[in-house]
Amino acid sequence: MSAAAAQAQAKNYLTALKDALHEEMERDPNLVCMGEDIGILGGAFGVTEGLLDRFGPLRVVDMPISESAIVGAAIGLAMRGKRVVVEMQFIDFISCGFDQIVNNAATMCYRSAGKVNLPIVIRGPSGGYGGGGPYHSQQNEAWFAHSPGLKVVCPSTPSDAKGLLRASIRDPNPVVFYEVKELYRKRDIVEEIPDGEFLVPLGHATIRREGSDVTVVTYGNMVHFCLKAAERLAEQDVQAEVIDIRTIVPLDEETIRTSIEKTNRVVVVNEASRTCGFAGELLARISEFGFELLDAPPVRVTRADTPVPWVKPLESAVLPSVDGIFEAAMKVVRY
Amino acid sequence: MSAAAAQAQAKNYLTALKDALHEEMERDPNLVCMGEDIGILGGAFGVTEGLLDRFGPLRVVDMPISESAIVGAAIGLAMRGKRVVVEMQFIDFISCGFDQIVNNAATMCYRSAGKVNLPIVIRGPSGGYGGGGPYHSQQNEAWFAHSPGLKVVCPSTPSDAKGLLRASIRDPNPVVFYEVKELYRKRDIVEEIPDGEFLVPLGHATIRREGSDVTVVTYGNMVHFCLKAAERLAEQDVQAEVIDIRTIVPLDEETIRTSIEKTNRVVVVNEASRTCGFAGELLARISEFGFELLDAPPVRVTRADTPVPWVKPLESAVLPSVDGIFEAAMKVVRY
Amino acid sequence: MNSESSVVAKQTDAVSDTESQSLRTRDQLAPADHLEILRQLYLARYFDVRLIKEKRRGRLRGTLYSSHNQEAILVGTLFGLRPDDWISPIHRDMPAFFLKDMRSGWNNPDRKGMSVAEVCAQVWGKEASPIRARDNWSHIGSLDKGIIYSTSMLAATIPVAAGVAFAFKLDGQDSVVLTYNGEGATARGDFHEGINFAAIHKLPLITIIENNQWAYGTPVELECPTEDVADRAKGYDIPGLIADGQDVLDVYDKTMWAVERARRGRGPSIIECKTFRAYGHGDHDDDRAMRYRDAEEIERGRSRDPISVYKRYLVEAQLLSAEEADRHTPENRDALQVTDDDFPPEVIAALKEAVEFAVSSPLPEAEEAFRWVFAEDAE
Amino acid sequence: MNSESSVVAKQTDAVSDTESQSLRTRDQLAPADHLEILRQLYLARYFDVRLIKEKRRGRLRGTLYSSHNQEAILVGTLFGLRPDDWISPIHRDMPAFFLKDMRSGWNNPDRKGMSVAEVCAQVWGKEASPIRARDNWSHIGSLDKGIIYSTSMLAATIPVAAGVAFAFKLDGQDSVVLTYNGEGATARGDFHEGINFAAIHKLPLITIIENNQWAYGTPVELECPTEDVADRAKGYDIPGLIADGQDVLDVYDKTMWAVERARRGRGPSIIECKTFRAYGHGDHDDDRAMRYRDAEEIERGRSRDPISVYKRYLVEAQLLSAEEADRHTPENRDALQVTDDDFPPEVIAALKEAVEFAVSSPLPEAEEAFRWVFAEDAE
Ligand SMILES: Cc1ncc(C[n+]2csc(CCOP(=O)(O)OP(=O)(O)O)c2C)c(N)n1
Ligand SMILES: Cc1ncc(C[n+]2csc(CCOP(=O)(O)OP(=O)(O)O)c2C)c(N)n1
Ligand SMILES: [Mg+2]
Ligand SMILES: [Mg+2]
Repeated sequence: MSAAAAQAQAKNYLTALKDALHEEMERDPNLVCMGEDIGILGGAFGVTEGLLDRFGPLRVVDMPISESAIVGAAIGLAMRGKRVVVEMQFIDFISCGFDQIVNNAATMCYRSAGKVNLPIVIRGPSGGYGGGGPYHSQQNEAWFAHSPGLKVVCPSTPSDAKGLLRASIRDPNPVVFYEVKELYRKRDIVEEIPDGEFLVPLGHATIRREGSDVTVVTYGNMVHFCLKAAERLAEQDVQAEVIDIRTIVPLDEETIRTSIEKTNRVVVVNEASRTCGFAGELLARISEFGFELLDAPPVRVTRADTPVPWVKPLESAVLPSVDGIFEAAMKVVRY
Repeated sequence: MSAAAAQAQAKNYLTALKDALHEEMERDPNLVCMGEDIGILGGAFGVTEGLLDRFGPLRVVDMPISESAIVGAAIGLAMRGKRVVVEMQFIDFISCGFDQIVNNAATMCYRSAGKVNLPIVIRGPSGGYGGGGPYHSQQNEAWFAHSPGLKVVCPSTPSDAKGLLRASIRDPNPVVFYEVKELYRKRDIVEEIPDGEFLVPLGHATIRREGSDVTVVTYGNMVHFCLKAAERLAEQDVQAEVIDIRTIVPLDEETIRTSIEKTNRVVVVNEASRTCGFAGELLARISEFGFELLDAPPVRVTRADTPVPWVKPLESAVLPSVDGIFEAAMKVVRY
Repeated sequence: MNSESSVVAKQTDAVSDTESQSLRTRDQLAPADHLEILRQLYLARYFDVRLIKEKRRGRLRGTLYSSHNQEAILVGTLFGLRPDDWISPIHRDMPAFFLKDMRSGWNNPDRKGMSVAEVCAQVWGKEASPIRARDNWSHIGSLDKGIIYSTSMLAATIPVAAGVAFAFKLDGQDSVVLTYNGEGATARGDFHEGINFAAIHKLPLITIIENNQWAYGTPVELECPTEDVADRAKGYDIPGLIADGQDVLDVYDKTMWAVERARRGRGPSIIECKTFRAYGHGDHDDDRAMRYRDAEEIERGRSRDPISVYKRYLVEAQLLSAEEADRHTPENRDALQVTDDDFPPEVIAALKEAVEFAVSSPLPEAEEAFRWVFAEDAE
Repeated sequence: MNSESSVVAKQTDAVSDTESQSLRTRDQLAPADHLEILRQLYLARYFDVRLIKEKRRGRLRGTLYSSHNQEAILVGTLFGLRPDDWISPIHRDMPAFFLKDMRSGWNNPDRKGMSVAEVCAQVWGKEASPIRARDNWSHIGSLDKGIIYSTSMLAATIPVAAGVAFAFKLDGQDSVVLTYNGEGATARGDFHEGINFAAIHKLPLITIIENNQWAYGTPVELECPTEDVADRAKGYDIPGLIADGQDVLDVYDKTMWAVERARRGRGPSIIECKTFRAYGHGDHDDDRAMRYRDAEEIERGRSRDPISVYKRYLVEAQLLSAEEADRHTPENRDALQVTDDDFPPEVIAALKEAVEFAVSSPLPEAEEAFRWVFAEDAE
């Protein structure tokens, strides 16, 4: 297959991530990947497939089941000039490496007065809807958004997955990178991704759908839910503008503000549990800067304040739905 | 000293906590205390002083430096019908027991469909202003407010310290209990505390100062900052109503709403870093229910989005100040 | 000890050093006990075979972590426990939930183990599950029956089990706690923190390591630096026993030795049961597992089926006739090749009833999803 | 080995088993080396004495975790390192930051250790601190000088050190990493996870355990179940050496043995240095420590001052005359009783200059507080 043909191939979200890793590993001999089952197995979902064969066991390290040591070791490697991509087999297990992330990696630049940069990406599959239960469904980015010194990223499309992962790898700061596992192999979002130095810079939102009646701010899997809700809203002659923030930290407030200046109404949608989730932070910021702009109370659609239960009827009950987003937007528009 | 005399004695915040532990240990033979240096030493700050001598090493357990095992063991004891008070030597070290708290203790009731209750209190000294640096100054309650299944408490006075700790110990749910170490021995807040079955129920805010011009919502050490700011506001003829929420989860929204109905203006003050802190959650809720009530944008005063640096000038720069609260309130009032 | 058990000849120092207590509790087993053990092995195997088939047919949600070929560990560790002892099984141990205290009667409603029906209700995700199917597969428990509820986080249950063991000590009770883990989980901080605490206080905590050579796609050499995983015990000065995980009686003997020691207040032990994972890590991994492990390794690993190892012992010891041994032969065969004819009728009956119950039970109601975040007084 | 070192006679198995390499690297030390070691012991002691006094006078913020009586561990472990080796000291190891690579010349600006002035600037909380005093006391580091920045979380630096060691392996470099921890910190999960990983990959990581018998107010028996803390090594099948922490040359010999082994790719070691904490956990604990430890224990613990132990050796080995040995005698005395007269002039000069620099340096500016949350390109 020629390069041009490869270029033209439509990629799913997972392949986009895999390509990003292969290309960055190729490009930067100082890049190391670490995690459980990433080498011999190629990763629980296959994101790291093929890396071990290509780059060997010193750059693709099958780590023991030791999330804390994995992050800690990544810090040590970064101190010796390496860049490191760490895989959490499920992002839920990040709780086992929590201290190393929030108290060590996150604060290192600050504590060293800028002398130590830790270019570490901690990535892993996240999110519900797959029937994974409390420990295979989390969207726990708020913990890290609340830990100064970390960047937090969550792509919603294959090209963003690739472009944001590459940008995260090249960023000098630790990044927690949420991959949406429900999107890994989703057919209807496959995309042709430009070849070459394709990067999506951190801190830039994108507008997934333009509209004038209500601004819907979201990210990750919820982007697709919101787009579906927007279609249904359009049937009711309500034009929703759907903003995909793409990076949670740093946040592109400007794009949100500009949109609200136009629509004067806002709904925030996020999959995490409600209290102290990032939806709340968005609402707080919008109410700070947008007091004069809003014609209706801002509304958030989130998971209920519960764990994610296993059986389907319960899981569906607590997670956001297209219906719920539709209704929230209608409420805001009708206010 | 007679019982009546003891009753009349003014207690500081620390003694109030110590009394609560002694009285509850005496009252409930199923109560166990665990933590590092809580027995032989009596606790880094002395909160557990005297417990080992009175109740012996099977109920007052000097644990190895193993925060994860401490919380885990507390879960096991609770499964066998014990109540457990766990001390984190500094609340900052709670990160090392994070997984056991958020993924095990917090969710147990839910996962067992209500069959397993875990009456565990995880308590420890928190907060800045003491020059403790990044790891002895944290106010990290938002992580736990974002973890469904945990109650979160932070008293600001000796009587609340005692009454809330007793209520937390008797609560059937896991509670993360933030003690403000700067208040432990603060002279000007000592109080006479009623004897006997004195409890402060969780989920009830209190109004520390009445006022009609602006509502200030806060908790913990910030209550005292806000009261000082309120005095200065009064000099400017601005009457601030200062609400001490006392428990972060569950939140007494009613008291906040009633106050805002009166003042139509609000400032939220919290010591934690800004993004995804509990101040943001308060702002989100207020903007949800209070859209029609507010005559000015809600404002939050928080720590900057940085770790807490060690040297004094830097520490002061990032933490909230009375000045900052005063100015925020003036801005809201003048809007 | 037959020649197949030579793997266990080497024991860590702490064992030989500590006490002279018998390592052959099996000698006290009555002939009926042996037949019961065999029945339990059949039941565990049949349960797994059935789930594999159901899963293939798309009738079950979630991941099946097959216990195939590892059944002797569960039956051998559980058979000698008292009803008041506690356990904490992991993902690969589904049969443990009903095998616990099964000796008190398969259908005895008061026994301190779950019924097969309850376990099936959980697997099928039904309201009748002990946890109303709020969490998946092996994350069930029961305070009444002495079964600790686990999370997914590997080894996180060890400190919890140590806490239960501490409560036994505090209450002056001589019950013990058995906690199960794969060899991979021994790398986690919680493994260390929990066992260290238990060793300091000589708590009655026995950690069963099911060393099936692989942690998902990672071989044991990349999880553990010692020759045997049991060697981890040396770091705590506690016994580290090695059992032939394919030999139910060897597992039984070693367990009983550690249990009796723990009851007498002598503290925790680790028992490494050497075994081999017959299939993929989970059913989703069955195909890939054939690639990251080579065929010969799999062949070798599966070559000592715990049912046939035990049958051979029984026949040699004249506890079973060769004819009886050959009546039902699910052993040494792939799950998909085995049929109902390969199991004794009482085993089939027990599971059939349970599955029927599970299948016909209702799902939990959606409204339940909002309950029990916090304790409800009304309960 | 003099009689005082009898404590080290017992070594864990792994040592005798593994190699025949010399345990007496000291024999290669030149007479000048010995005098340098003595000077470094004096300097470490003088630094601590000075800080204790400054702290008492209220001139310093934060907590002083005195290294008094434990200096031989720092000097003995650091003396034989190469400039390209890395270290990670903990709270009680403040002198380690300037003792590293001090052999390259106390005032050599290119040496791979911090200057005494830099360390003092940190203690005094000044802008000239290597981290501009953004975190407290021992949380300084330097990538140039091979010093890992730690957090407060005990043992959390072990995985980081293992990562540095992995980088050495990856880069084909034979440098080593020395990580320091108290005996109490060995209970933490990170201790296990970090060493387990290092042992699996045979990384050049040497964990020095300063066993001073107490972790704050908790005795070692409640932190560690084994007779010796070094026994933890057995759980990883790595050498667990025991050194007499009061005997700088014993510490030096054991360290060099482990270092050489690590350089040859043979993997990590643990070295337990038996010592005793002379004062409270931190200076705030000095009074209480007299109550939770009894007077006799303290007396016994302090009875073998590392300076006098070393002097006796030097005199016996005729490397120092009795007269020279008696010229400066800060040893065996309470910090507050010791004066400048008790130290050699070069030691006093080194510290005097550093303290003057620190005292006269400016504080960081408040505006800095908002910088460096994230990497700044301009830097
Ligand atoms: C803390 C944590 N990290 C990662 C995982 C993902 N995970 C589930 S099972 C498994 C492998 C377990 O191997 P082992 O302990 O040997 O048990 P086995 O499956 O072989 O029985 C992994 C990595 C997890 N459940 N928990
Ligand atoms: C994870 C964690 N838990 C608790 C503490 C509080 N703490 C600081 S020093 C200390 C005792 C340390 O004892 P040890 O490791 O023996 O070192 P030593 O102080 O005796 O040199 C404790 C409990 C901490 N720093 N980190
Ligand atoms: Mg395994
Ligand atoms: Mg110590």
